[in-house]
Amino acid sequence: MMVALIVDVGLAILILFVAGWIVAVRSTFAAVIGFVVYGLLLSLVWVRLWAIDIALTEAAIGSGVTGALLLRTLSRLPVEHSERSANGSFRFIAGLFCAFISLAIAMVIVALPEPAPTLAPEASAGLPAVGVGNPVTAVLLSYRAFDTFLEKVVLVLALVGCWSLAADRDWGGTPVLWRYSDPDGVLKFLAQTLPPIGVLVAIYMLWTGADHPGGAFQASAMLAAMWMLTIVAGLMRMPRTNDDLLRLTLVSGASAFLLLGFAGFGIVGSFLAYPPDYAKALIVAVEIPMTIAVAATLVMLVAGPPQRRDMS
Amino acid sequence: MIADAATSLDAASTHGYLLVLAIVVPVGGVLIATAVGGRTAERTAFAVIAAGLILGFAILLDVWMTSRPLAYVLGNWAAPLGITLRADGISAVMLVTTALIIAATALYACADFTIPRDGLEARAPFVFWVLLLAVWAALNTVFLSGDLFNLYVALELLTFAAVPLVALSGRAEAITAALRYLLFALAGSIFYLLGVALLYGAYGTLDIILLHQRIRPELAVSLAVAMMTAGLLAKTALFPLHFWLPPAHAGAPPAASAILSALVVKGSFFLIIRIWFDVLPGSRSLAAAQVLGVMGAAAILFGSIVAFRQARLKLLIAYSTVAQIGYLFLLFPLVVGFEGSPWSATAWTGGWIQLVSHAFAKAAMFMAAGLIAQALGHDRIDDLGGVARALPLTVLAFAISGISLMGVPPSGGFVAKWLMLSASVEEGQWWWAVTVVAGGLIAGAYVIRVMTRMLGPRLELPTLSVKVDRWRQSLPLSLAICAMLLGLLPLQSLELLQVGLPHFLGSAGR
Amino acid sequence: MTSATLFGLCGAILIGLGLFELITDPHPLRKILGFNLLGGGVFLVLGVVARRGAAAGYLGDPVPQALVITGIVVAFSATALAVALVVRLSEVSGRVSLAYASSEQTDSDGAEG
Amino acid sequence: MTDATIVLSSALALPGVLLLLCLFPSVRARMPKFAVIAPVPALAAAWFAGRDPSIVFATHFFQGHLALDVAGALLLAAAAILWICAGLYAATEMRRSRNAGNFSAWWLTAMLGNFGVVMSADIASFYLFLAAGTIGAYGMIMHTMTPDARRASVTYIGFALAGEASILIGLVLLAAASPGHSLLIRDAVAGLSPSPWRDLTVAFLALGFGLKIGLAPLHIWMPLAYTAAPISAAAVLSGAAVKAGVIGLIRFMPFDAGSVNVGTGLAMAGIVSTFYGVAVGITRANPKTILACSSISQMGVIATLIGVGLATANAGVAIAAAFYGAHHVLVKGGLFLAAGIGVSDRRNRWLVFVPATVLAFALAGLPFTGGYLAKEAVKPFIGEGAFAIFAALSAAGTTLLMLFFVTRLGSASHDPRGTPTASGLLVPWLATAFFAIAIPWLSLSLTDAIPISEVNSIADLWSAIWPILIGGGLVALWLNQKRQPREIDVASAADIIRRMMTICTSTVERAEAILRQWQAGSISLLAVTTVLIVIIATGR
Repeated sequence: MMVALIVDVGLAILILFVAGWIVAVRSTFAAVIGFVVYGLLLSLVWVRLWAIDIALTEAAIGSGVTGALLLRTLSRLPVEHSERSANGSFRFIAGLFCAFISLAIAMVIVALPEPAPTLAPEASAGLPAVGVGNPVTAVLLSYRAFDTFLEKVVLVLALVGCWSLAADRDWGGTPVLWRYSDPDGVLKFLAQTLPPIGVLVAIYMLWTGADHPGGAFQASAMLAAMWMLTIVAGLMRMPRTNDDLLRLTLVSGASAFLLLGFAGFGIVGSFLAYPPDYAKALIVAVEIPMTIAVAATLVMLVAGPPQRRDMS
Repeated sequence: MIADAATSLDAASTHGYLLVLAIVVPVGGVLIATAVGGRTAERTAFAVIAAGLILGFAILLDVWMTSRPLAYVLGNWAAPLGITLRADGISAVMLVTTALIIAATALYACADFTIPRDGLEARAPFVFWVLLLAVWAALNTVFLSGDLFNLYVALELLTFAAVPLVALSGRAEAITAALRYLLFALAGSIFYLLGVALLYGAYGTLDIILLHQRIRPELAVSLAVAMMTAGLLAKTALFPLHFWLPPAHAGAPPAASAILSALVVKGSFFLIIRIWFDVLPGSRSLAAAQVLGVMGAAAILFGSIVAFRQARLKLLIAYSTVAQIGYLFLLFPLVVGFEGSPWSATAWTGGWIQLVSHAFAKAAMFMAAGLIAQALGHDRIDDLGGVARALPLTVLAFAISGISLMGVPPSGGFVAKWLMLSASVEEGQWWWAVTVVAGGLIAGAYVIRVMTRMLGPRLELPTLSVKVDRWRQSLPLSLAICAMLLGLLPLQSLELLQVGLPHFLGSAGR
Repeated sequence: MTSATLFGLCGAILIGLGLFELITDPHPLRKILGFNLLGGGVFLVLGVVARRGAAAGYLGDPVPQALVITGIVVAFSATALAVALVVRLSEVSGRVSLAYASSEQTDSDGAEG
Repeated sequence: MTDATIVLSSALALPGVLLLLCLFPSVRARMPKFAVIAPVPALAAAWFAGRDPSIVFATHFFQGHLALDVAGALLLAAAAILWICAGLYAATEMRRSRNAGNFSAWWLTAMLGNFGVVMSADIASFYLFLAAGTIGAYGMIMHTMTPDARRASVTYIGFALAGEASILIGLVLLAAASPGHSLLIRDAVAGLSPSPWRDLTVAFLALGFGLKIGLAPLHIWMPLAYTAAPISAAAVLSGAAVKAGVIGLIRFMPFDAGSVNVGTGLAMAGIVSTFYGVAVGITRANPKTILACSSISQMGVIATLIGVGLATANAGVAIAAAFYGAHHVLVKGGLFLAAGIGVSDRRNRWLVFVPATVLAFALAGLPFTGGYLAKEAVKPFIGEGAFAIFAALSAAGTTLLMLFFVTRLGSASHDPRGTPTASGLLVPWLATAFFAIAIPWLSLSLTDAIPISEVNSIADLWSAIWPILIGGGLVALWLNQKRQPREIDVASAADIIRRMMTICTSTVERAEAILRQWQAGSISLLAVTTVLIVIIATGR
């Protein structure tokens, strides 16, 4: 027990150190690298908090895809070092306020009620009706499916917002993911060998997510990574943003939810309710388009607004 | 159990499915418009608007007739595990207001964002129609959701729909404004989320009614409420957190400005009201309500004066929004601490009329300003001479909206101010009355400054760069007339605004 | 002190650090990093709430865990949109700054299309 | 009762309907002619109410209430006649104007406001029509859009809105004290006496209405506005519209309970205005400006009257003030029309100069004119005791100012070409002049609600005549004086206010330049959060 606590203390100190470094370091590139490390450390914390689902999501999306996005962005921005605002008193006052807010939160965390209120028993009691074994999946896809549904819409909107920043003449063009010259063919090799494995892992994650940690998001991130790899290696082409299939794929996750919701209206008499006998099947049926849609959205978000000059 | 109390309250609604449809129909519109694109985006938008108007009025009618809130338990999972949608009086009113303004904006935007007949999709129209529906979906979720985390997702949905609208013109200032808006709004929503986390940590539920039953005055609640309120204030752009609003609202295309100023800022305000009056009536702080009132009063005076000094019409209107938001926050000191007195109900009604009439008037003003800018090719106030002759209906719309903003009868603005003034006088808080009156005077100054220019002669012959249709001019006019008609509503009908509130308000003083 | 409380305090400090970065660093990309630090802190607070709610044979309350997963995806979406804005800003104006150009008041092409 | 509803509502409905018709450009162009008939139902309503001394009470569309008592009927009748005559004048005056239709829209708005204010029986309607009148007046003053007109209109609306803000506070306080939250004016005023805020309420109302009638030192807008407005507009504004303030004082001052402090203050301001108007007026060259200054003076007399009534809790002043005001409606309106026509045409010497001189003397209270009756009506309140001197001096001052006006009328508008004046201008003027003399007598014969002793003793006549003689002598002295005193720029005060406002607003704008930065905005977020945390956590 004591050892575990010491490990945790070390982990916490490490995270705070990395976070402090991100704030303090002058080079934005270094800060982004620091952020990827921060994300990985954070997923370790999630493991320590026995939240494996979150750990996987954090590693895949919070650290992985976000890191890729930020690095991709850095390559598009003019090189400039973060110029520190000369106003030291401003930073001092801001620091004081931030410290106060941290302190207040810390005080509340220490004083959280004991025993802690929890919905775990209710979530557990509801599992048979949902037909899955992983309570987090049950929350995401049944109890609070409406959140997940709206969150899919959020992803679509973020992408529309991102595309809206294209120049008018570039509308409908193809986003550019990465420019990588690959003289040795290593990347190409990886891109040929890894994706089949990755897709299999994704399918496994999706399937196992019903009963064990893992699930749609993690599978999406894996699929997205594989897709990006093949595109960067030049094995697949980035789709045009006005491609009908792409558009359909992007909205398929939220649309599947919508259809399921209306099916619940018709069959069970309640929006987003599952008929008890087919609950698990329906959940998996929704997760498949959802995974593909999220994967496609992630890739397109990392790639950014469409451009015309790379039509070839 | 307590949970049973909540579910029994929710179970009785037979028309609860309307609430789901009110959210899901616009969302479906977003998905179809995104998937198919092209001219379908616009057509989808109009189909959704027709349906949305019907839904809005149906919900309003139901709540009005039954004098009971509507509720719907999603997926048959009752709170605390699941999410419940609820429509009380203020939700119903906001739903209808939103539907009307979105409909008018869509008709107005047809000319600006029409998709060419060749069917080739263009950037601005596609983005506009998708995001218009998205704003609507998000707002309806904000008005209907009974779950604090679901509300967080709705808030983010709203932000993600609103920010690209700001940047739609693609100019550097617009993008800067959008980025500032996004970053500040994100800070705001993360503050809100922190509050949600703390409340869940303390009480193990996210449902508003359950929280209301369980909440006790303690440190976690104080911190949560403070963080949530501050975060939402940032999104509502209450002085001094308003810095992002004027460039964002002035830099957006006129149809988008109308939506942003009239509706989007009201979304986060609505949520503050939810938290203060639905989640924690018992443990509200009088002093904090006064602080909100002081910020509101400062917003009124400061925003109005800065609006008066603007050289550009759209910036003037945007700063006027900063000022008008201030009035909404007078509701806190006028209601909190006076529960049970009839005057708290008066102030409550006044605050909501202010919100709705400002929504109509401000949408009309931005549309009118858009038409003027389109016709003249600029929106410099000093060079507006002759506009009245070229665009009489537009100028009339601006004038009527201005009358409502000034609080001159007959208008919603006047009734709102009258009720707020009465409440503050009766409660002995005369300082709010002084602010309201002074704000009306300065509003008069900036409205008249613009009107004098508009009615004035033009030095050179009017050269309209674009001809503006009469029917298009009639859209801002009809919204302005809505703002005016609010001033003629019989006050009895406004008891609708109190449907579903915890019974802390006394009967309206009359 | 339990691990949960420890990480909760860690989250509180992360919130402060992230907020500080978001507010004081003039570079928009660094602000976005600050927002993500801040978000990580808030998620950690939720995670601690989840861990403390361990019951019914689970090592954590699944509801807040699910909220964190949704939150991470939403935060990613926000990051993607913000980043796209930063890139576009640098393309259009050649600079990466939140400050307004001083010519803001005087530019004359105010008409919207 | 339904008859009353129809009659009173139609008085507002006709101008309202015509105003709505202004939305159609083709109708709007012809509106100056149609607008002439708009006041006819109001005249009928006044007749209807005047014949029946009981209060006529009606409900209008939006739960508002209309009522017309004798005081209201007097003012309404005079105002309606003036609106008709000035409307005829305007139809000719606006013939050449390119946007005569817009002028008519403002005209009808102001008319609607004017009639509505007189007939409103509840607080909300009253405020509504007051605002309508202000907006209409603003538009009419602005009509020519010359730099002067623009400055005058902005000054006018600034003062008017300030006045209405003061009235609004007063009305809110009044409504707060009203028993059973009745919004009826008479209930609210009756319920005022036990209110702890009585003096405050009355003071706000008196301040606002005082501003509306141009009491010194709140008169700055008046000469500017009446000088800049077109003739017909100046006539109705100075004659009819300004009476909104008078009817406001009559309706809202709690004469039964009285208020010594406010009454004294109002009377003092009235006395100052009475003489200040004369003193400023005789330094002016423009006949319109002189008439505006005369209005300040005459409204001063009414304010003095009402102030005395309020201080002594004497409700009788209401009807006297209305009678005095009704006379002023027509005389002042008529004189503005005369100033517009001028005496350039030979024919005009007889048709303008002579009646104008008669009206001038009537204002001073010359026996056998309507003005004599007006002076008689107010005499019981401000014509006896110490006030006798005030009454005499004010009559002398009025004579001085009005004779000065007549001489300016002769010299100012000298047009060598002598183009004949259109009968479309002359007829309305002569009609107004006739009614100005006749209406007080007519109304006296129609109703016995006006307490004026019918017997005119020689002593009474003499007391009315000697101040006029003094005034005549003074004007002779004044005109013989070679060196005219330098004009005091009444607008300079407005300019000073404007400059101070500019300093204030630019300071605020500089603050905004700071707040607009990300740093200031975001640190505000931290500060607001911190304040809220501390306050909510400690305030439980």
